[in-house]
Amino acid sequence: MELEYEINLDNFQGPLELLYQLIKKNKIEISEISLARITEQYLAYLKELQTFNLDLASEFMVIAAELIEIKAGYLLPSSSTGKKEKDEKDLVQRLRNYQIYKELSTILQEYEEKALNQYNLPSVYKENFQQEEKLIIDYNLEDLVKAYKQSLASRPENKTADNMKIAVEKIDYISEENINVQEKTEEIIGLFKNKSSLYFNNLLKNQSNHQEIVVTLLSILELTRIKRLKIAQEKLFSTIKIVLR
Amino acid sequence: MNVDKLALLEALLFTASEPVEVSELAAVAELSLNETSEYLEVLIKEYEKRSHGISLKKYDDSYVFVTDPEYATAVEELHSAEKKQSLSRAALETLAIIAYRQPVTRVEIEDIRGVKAEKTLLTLSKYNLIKELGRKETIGNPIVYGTTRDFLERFDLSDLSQLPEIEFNN
Amino acid sequence: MNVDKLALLEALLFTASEPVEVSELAAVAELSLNETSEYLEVLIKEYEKRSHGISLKKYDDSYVFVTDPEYATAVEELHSAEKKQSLSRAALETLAIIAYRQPVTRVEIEDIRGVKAEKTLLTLSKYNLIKELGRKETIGNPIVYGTTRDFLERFDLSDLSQLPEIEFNN
Repeated sequence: MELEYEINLDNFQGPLELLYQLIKKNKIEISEISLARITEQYLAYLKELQTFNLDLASEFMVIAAELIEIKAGYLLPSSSTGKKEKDEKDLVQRLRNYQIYKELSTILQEYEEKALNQYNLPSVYKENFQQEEKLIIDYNLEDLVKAYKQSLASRPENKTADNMKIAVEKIDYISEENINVQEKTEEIIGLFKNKSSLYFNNLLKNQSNHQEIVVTLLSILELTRIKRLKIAQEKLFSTIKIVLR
Repeated sequence: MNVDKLALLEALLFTASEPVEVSELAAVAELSLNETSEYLEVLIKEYEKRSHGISLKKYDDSYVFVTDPEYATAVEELHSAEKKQSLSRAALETLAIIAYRQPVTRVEIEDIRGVKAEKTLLTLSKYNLIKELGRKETIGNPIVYGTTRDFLERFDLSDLSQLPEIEFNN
Repeated sequence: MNVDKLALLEALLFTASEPVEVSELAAVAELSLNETSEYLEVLIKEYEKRSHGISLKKYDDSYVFVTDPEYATAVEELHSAEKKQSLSRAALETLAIIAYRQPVTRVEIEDIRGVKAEKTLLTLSKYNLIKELGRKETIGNPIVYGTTRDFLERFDLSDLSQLPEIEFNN
């Protein structure tokens, strides 16, 4: 075993590269014979590597196994020649491929080195101009309607058809109606025309916006205060009932 | 006259975004101040030709390449390339709500979408798709929003009555 | 040949620090793509003269002015700039495989180099030297990679056909 060169293991990106470097340093062609000859050197490096990094070493093991198999094939000349040749061929082919890209990357590196000496002009101009953001609307009305429907559908407490109708009806109004407590009070009383009790949540659900909800609440409180209404809850968390007195 | 020195000075000036002093150029090009000035005069003459769109300018003892003024608009056009933006789904939904329910307050929009609307409203305002219509006479006097003429234009609507009616097929 | 258009294109390119697509130039210069390319060829020729220290380079369909490599040291000296860093060997090898075999999957690259390629691919993507071209229609639908315009620029290749040819001496 002749190790003329100290090879720093950190420099090896992978088993193929190690093998490639060994072949190069031994100044032999990539061929089946050289592979058998190089096996011991490869294993020697591998042994050193293992003490450093087991994880990394495992990547090298596969190739090591292949090399040993090839070498064994030579030691046992009578063993199945067909398989031996195939193993060799595969590994030699991989090495040749690797060698090609290795050489290409060297050429690319020369190209890069030259190109890195080309300096671009400074990028001062771009900064001096304002980047104008222009809006591209490639939506049509259908998309708008769809978006509206989606937004309504996503409203968690608003999934019933009734509530959607409210939303639709409201499209036409232009100026906001101002609902005051007095009007709301009368409206609520009106709701009791045909029944003696109402469910609080239904009442609120039928209000179209925050303002109405607030006014409705205030009206109920007012009606309760003046003892026109009674608020009742049969048990904890059950539906709140509003009863006309 | 050494063409390589001329080329070198040109390369140096090309990479400089601000005027470079002749002394600096001379030092790097390994020329005397006088020689450098002479070379630079040759460069100035060369770039004065009408086939060039840039000029070498001398300010005091400094030199800088600039584009010729007549191409300013074109240069601006090249660099102020519009950044194309399209509306996000959130923005489109918000716009739809405003279109159909205007005048509408931020809180009402947030109620429907279940998320904060502030940033989306800013975006839509920036693109001039919505505007403030005024303030609602209710607690807090919230701003009410509506759509703009730009909105009508972009969706090709002659007026808001042209907004398609909505059928909910549940 | 209109000298004003030639001058305009020169002015435009002079203000660009990165390759500009011929279509952008054509739009701003109000020329057809073919006309623009012809004018740009004239510019390239003009700047090939030895008296010029800069060159107009073509990378795919984009053009950019760069200083000639022989003046790099002087340029660096003027701007007290550090020499630009070249890529690591692992990055170069991976890049070579991608350049010649694109579209190529990570597994194919790993197969050739015999090592994991994930980190290198991330680095190359970060420098915008490679991009995802799509997905291969095979088991697992792996991403396939290819090189970018920045790759061409970095290695001063006008297009992929300029890649050095390889001799397979089997």
